[in-house]
Amino acid sequence: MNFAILVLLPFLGALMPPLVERFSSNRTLLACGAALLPTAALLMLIKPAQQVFAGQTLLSAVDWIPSLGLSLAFRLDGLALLFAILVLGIGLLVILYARYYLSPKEKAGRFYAYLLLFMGAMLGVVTSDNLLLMVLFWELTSLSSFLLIGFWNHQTGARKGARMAMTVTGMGGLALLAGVLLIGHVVGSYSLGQVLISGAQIQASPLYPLILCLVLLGVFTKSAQFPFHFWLPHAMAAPTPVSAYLHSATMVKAGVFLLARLYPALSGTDLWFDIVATAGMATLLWGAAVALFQHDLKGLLAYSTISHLGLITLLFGLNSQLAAVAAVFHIINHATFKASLFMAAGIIDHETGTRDMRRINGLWKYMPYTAVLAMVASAAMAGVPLLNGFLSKEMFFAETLESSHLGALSWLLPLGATLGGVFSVAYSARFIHDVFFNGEPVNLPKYPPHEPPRYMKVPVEILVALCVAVGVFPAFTVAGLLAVAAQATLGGALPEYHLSIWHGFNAPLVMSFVALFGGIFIYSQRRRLFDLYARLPAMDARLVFEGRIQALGRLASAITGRLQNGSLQSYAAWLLTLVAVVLLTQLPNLPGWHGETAMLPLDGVSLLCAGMLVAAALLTTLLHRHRMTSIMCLSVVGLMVSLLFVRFSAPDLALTQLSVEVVTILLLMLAMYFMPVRTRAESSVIRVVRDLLLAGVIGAGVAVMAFLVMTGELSSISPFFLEHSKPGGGGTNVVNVILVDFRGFDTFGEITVLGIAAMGIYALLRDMRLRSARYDALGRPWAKDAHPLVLVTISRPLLPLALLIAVYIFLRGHNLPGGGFVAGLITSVALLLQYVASGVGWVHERMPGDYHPVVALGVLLAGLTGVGSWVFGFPFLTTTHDHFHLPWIGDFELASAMLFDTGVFLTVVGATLLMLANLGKLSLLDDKKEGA
Amino acid sequence: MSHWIIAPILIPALAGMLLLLEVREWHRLRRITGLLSASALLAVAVLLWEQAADGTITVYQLGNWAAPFGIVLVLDRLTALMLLLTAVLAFPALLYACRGDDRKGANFHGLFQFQLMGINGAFLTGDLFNLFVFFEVLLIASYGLALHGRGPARVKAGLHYVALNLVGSALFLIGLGLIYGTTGTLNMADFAVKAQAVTGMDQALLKVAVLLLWAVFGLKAALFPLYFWLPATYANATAPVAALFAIMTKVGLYAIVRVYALAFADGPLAGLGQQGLWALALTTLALAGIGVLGARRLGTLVAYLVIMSVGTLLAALTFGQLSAAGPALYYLVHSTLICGALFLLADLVARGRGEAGDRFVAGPVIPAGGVLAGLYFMAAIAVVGLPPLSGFIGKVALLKAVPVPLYWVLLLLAGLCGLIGMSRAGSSMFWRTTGPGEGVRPGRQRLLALLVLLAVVPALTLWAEPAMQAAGQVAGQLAQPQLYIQAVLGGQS
Amino acid sequence: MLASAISLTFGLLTVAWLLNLYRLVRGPTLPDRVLALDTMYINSIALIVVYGIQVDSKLYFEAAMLIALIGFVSTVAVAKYMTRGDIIE
Amino acid sequence: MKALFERCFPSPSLSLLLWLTWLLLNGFSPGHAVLGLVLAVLLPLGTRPFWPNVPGIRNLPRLGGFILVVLWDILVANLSVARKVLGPLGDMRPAFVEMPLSLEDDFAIALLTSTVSLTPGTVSADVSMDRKTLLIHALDVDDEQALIEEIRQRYERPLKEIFQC
Amino acid sequence: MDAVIEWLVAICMVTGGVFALIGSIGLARLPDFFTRLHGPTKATTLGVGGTIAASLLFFSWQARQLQLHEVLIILFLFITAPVSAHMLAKAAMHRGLKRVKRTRGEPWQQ
Amino acid sequence: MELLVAVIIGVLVSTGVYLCLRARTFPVVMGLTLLSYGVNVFLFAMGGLKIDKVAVVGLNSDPTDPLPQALVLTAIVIGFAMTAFLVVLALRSQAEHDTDHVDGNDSGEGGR
Ligand code: NA
Ligand code: NA
Repeated sequence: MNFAILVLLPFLGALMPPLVERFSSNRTLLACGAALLPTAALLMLIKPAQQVFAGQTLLSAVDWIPSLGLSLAFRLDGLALLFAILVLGIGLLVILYARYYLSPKEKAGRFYAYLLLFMGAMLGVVTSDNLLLMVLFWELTSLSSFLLIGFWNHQTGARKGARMAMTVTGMGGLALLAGVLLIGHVVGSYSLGQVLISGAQIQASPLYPLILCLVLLGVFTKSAQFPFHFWLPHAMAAPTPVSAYLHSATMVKAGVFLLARLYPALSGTDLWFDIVATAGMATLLWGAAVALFQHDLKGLLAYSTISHLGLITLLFGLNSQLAAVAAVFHIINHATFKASLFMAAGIIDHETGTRDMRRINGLWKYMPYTAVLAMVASAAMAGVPLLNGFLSKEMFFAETLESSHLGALSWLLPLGATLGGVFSVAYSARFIHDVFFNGEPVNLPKYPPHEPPRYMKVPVEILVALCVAVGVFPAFTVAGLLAVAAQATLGGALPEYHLSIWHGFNAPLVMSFVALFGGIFIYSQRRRLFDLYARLPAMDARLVFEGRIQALGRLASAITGRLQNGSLQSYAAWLLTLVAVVLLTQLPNLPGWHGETAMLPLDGVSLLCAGMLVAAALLTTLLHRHRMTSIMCLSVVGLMVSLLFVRFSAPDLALTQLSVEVVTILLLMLAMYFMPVRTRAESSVIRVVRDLLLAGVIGAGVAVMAFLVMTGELSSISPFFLEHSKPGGGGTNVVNVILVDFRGFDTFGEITVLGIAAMGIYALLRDMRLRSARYDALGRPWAKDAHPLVLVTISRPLLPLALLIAVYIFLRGHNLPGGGFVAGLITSVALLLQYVASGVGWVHERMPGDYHPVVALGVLLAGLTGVGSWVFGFPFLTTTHDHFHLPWIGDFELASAMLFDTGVFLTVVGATLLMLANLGKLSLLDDKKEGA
Repeated sequence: MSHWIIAPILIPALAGMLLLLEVREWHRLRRITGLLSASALLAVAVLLWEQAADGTITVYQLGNWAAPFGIVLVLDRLTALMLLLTAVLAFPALLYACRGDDRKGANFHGLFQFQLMGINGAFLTGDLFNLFVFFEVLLIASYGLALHGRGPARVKAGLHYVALNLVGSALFLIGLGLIYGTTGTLNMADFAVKAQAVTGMDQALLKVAVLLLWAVFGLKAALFPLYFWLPATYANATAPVAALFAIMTKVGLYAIVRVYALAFADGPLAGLGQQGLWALALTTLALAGIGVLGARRLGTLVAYLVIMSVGTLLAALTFGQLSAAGPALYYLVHSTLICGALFLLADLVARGRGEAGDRFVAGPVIPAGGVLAGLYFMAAIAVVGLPPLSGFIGKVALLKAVPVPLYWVLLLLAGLCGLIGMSRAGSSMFWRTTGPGEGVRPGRQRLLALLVLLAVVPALTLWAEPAMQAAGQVAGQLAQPQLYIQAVLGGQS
Repeated sequence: MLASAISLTFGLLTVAWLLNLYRLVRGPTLPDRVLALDTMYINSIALIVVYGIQVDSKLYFEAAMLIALIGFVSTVAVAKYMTRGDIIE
Repeated sequence: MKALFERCFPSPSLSLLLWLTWLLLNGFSPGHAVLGLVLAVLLPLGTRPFWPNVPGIRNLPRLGGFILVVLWDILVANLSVARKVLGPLGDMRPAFVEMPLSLEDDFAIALLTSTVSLTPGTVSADVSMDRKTLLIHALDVDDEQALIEEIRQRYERPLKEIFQC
Repeated sequence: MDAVIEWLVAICMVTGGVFALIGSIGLARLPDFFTRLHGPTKATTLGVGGTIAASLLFFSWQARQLQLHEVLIILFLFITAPVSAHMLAKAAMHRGLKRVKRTRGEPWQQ
Repeated sequence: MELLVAVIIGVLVSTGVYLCLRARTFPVVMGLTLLSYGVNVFLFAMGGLKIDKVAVVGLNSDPTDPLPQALVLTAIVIGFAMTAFLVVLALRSQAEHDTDHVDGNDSGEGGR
């Protein structure tokens, strides 16, 4: 069976607790359900473990995304095995522990699910054989730990701690991703096997410093190395089983695991030493020193964890094989004693209701058994002989003495190590003395404390037993595992080392004793030191971090608010500025200021027309605050544009422009009823200047381009249209044939736009309430004559007349200027005139007032005309036309395009009426008038 | 002759027309019509994807007029992909709307269908002016949809959106005019050919034209400094509308990519405006990250995520000669659907929180909050680009394909901003609760719609390799414009 | 001969236009401006007709006819706006 | 037969107008005569509800005479108005004149007001809401009563005869 | 070209132009809105009428066939122009626009 | 003549742009209308200017370019639809905000 399955098991296991919860509320059953698959995984590990002990490296790979180089590749070597055992073993103990820790009210199912999720992710990290895959699991640990830390999410501390942990480790994860991608870039593969033998290649690459920094960023954030350590103490807001798991054997160990994993590939350089050893030393000292001053039981353990992680990091940083072995050894030892200590702390918390060491005193009397366990474990943490901590610490002291990296300053390393040891002893002493002795408990929430339930102590017992066993019989217990793990770490032969409790009377032993007595001395001076510490400026990393994040958020909001100030003008100005920039950068490079062809001769009428147009446009702008005057000027512009179209051979355009103009005025008048008639002057001078500049540049640019194109030669596709209009499209008005035939699809889209606009306007107008003016612009009441006789009487017979003209314009459209669109507009205007003259009520008595179906029929007709060509095996909108002869009447021609044009006609009529009639009806909702 | 290629335009058009004809109060009929059309679109989109998958480029000559004289529709892999994406997004969005959002105002279903018609038309057309027309179709429908429902904020945002796009349309026409005035054609393929040949004055003018087009497409795509309208518009739109809008920015991107790949990937004007677009894309990415950090509502935050994906994508697309197009397309599919899903999710959360809405403040406990929180967690992971979901895969692929330090930094930082923003949002909406409230439990249909959209995340994760391969093939075809030109113009070019 | 008559007429009409524009700008009241605009439209009819004679083409006739037929609707709308505010009621 | 005619041509004068207009627009040809006829039937029928009270023309020759008179008046009075416009403005005696109406049909009243407006020197400013009085603004008038009488003779009476109202 | 016709066309056209101008002069020159109203509504009818007559003559002569469709322009104008004048007058009266002092009679307010 | 049309286009575009940048809906509507006039004439001019060469088959030997005219026709219609929508939206905005101002200070965070 493939060992890789065991990575999957915890993930599957995460489904178990919710499943069990469905059928039973028994907490033990639930815990068993949660433990089932991890246990299976642990058992399944036995056989592969034997192979690993036999010196094999097990590999298993399934392709996932080969194009990215991301495959589901797993490796089980000594290092992975060691971590797998830690992850699964301690994980199981934590599950057992949590069974008693969690109160019946808590959602234990969810808790176990998260825990197992995390377990799976962690297992994935340690067994990945593909670096990308490892990053994937790496980030999964961040995500699942987010859920675990935030488990008690009703507490602010838990929420913020969770977010902080995830933000910091997530950031590191992104850096790691970048680093891994670069490694892949250098090595050409993400396969661990390949990467581990390419150390020289990586270190020779110019990218090496960058890679190292990015990877280490990942490591340091995850392993809470200085200066990224601050998230860890706040992760203590998690339930204690979580802390026992995440901060002893797993989450924070992922960082140092990575140091071990990539040791052959990245280590051995001065840069490595400089960064890794420095960070390790700083963390070691800082963590150890601060730990002493924590009054929170878990806080003390958290800083101690930081410190020990620093120690491990420092060991890896020393660039010595023996140090690496020591590091691996300390990883094991730290996991065991720290997990047990957290659990003990949890028991104390559970039984006393507090974690404040100033209140917890003299527990020896109440829970002696727990006290013994905790004391043994803290002694291991302090490095007391005959316990496992002593062994690895001894190796650590020896290695600091060996290192010569710092040259003349090499003594700094052992000094720092000893100092770390001193504090380590001091906080361990505090943990023992302050909790179990030191007088009577003060004001405990739960009093008197008892020993915890029997099985809650089991995990602690097991771990403590391991501490002792390893400490006394290292060769029989841990040696084999350590050897394979270290071998896998180093990627080659192991250096010589001895795991024995007695190395003789040597320097490391002296350092140990200095640490022991120094620590006790420091602890004896604690009152003075606590006072000193209390006088230091309080710095809560969480507050600082939260503050930073919030400041960042505020800054982001400010920047965003600055850019997105909710002002249409500034948005439009950005867009237009971009255009102006394009014009200003491109136009000066033009090869000339005149095209190849000669201009048409100028004539007086055109000149005057243009002058009027320009004057009217400028007046529209200048007088825009006098709205009605501005509209009048705009009408002049519209008229002149129509005449321009007449002048330059575009009668179709002139007709369209003229009729659109009328409808537009109707629209504006309808709107003006609800709008102020004047605008105050409110633009600042700067703004006016800016806008004038923009307007000038863009206008000038467009004018220049227009001039150049007009005076240039153009060979276009148009001759085709002129040539095929009659034979192919059956019409002589080429513009119209283009509209209904060559480019009929455009027209189809265009009438759809019109229809949609009408629909949208209808939707906008529904339920719209506007206050209409009770008085006119001069403050008089409105006139009473709503439907002047002359207007009414003349406009009514005008309707059939206008319709006749519409038919005329429509029918000639295919061959001469005109067509469905203009015809539709004429019809609409004639009908709108009825609305204006006689009112909505009168009109709607005479015809249906809902124009939706008209629009629909129009577009449908146009569309069906297009679909009709399918019947004959032609594409959409293929037209046909033919000559017909009727006796007496003569020849005439029919084109299917006329049917399409009918659709256009109907849409235009329907849409304009839908828009304007409904806009007109708006005022009916307002009961302002008498005698209307 | 096969007419299926025009179906993505005609089906919604027909449905839209029927919806106009239907009697006002028959809501059920309207819903059925809309959903039938959306599912038909989905089926057709799958069919067309199958058709295009083997590399065939199908050309449909409307009115039986050959290109470059008539308008043609062109179906290649890119178009098929975009059509499929639209259909996949539209169906759940509509399903979601059919639980009541569609009745908040008039003509919702008609506008929705026309919106689809416009989007599909823009993807299908092979003609520049016709592209303009379909842009207008999709814009006018989107105006209506953006304003669907009520509220001053919506109206204000809508006003900005409309006015800016009207200016944009004017610029579009200027650009098109210049293109016609210098190359004498409107057909994209023909334009690609002619653009290689213009010289002198015409070339200079053509450059301006194309830069203007970039600006216009950039406005639709929501590129810096043209995206300012987007957050308010999207955040204030009704949820299913916002979800559908997730594809709208992609229409702008599509237009840039299409024209660029056809005419400016090489030749005398190779790389026209590329540097500018690249710079703008990176700025967009950075500012979107800042926007995500500064957002105080989930809707706004998701809107910035949309912008972020635009920046990410455009930067990738403008890098090199479209060399990163494959991963970009993968990421495009992922980000469009996930952003769509997030808009729906934001709405469900807001409904569950009553007064507190989707703002990042303490609020009541959300009924069935566990399900929503779980979905949110997954969606957040996906959208931020954390493992193991499709976002991570897409991001890795992009990072590999665009080895530019600045891009890496920005992309990773944007991811971090997303992480901070999403975790803050999630923690304050799901965790910071004030007790039981009066919020609404998410209904089954709405949840289903959300799940359909979210399903794409695991799908794109599990079948990442085939998806990546397909995206690569789309990109591969894009990199060979001569195939497109050959298919459209036949022997003429 | 005809050509000079056409030029002369153009001249007369354009001067008329200028006077209309003067009144439009000058006002002083809105009815004055509307009247000026209306007159300008009507003068345009004459102009288009004469232009048709000049270029000997009947293609522009519809434009003139259209102004005559529906041009007044805008004047009516503005006038109604002034008296009733509400042009469709 | 007559019933059919009345059904096809609810307003023969309107139909005639439309038919003539159609022929004017398209020129005379058999085809257009037929098409025009079709339209002359269909359009009035289709828009029937929109012009409910147009009275029939009872006296066609009188209508012809009326049109000629109006055209002549326009021609003549244009000259006088031109003189006034170009001459010294100080001599002008503008006036608002109220003319009592004896016409009873709205359409006829509208025609009268139009005629008054079309003929130079006078503009119909308003019709009272009870349709009994026409307010005329005259550019230059000596004797209001004479003006009223002239309008009555030249326009109102013919209209009354034409429409018999 | 037949000189007589040409002369006729020219005369009609210029007459039209002259009256159009006179109308506009009236618009510009007359002292109050109500008097200004007379200028355009009258002189322009003849102004347009003149040019229409010219056009009629010209095209009929060109085609050697009576071409009357331009008549429609003047027909429509005769129908519509009085309506605009009437509506404008009403608007002016409603607004109580100033009129020259010597005006007799009173405008209405209804 | 070409120069004249170019000037017209320039003025229309300039005034349109300037008005689009004002702070009320009304001038924005006017500006967009002017801008679309300018753009339509621009588009029209892209086919070159010809006098009395209407593109009707059989009337002229060298007719004007019909294609830009067809495009402008489409543009006019679409422009009208858009203007109408904008006007009604402006009214809606007036109804909701009781002002026709289009400037504001919110950064898209408006409440629901
Ligand atoms: Na204590
Ligand atoms: Na109204």
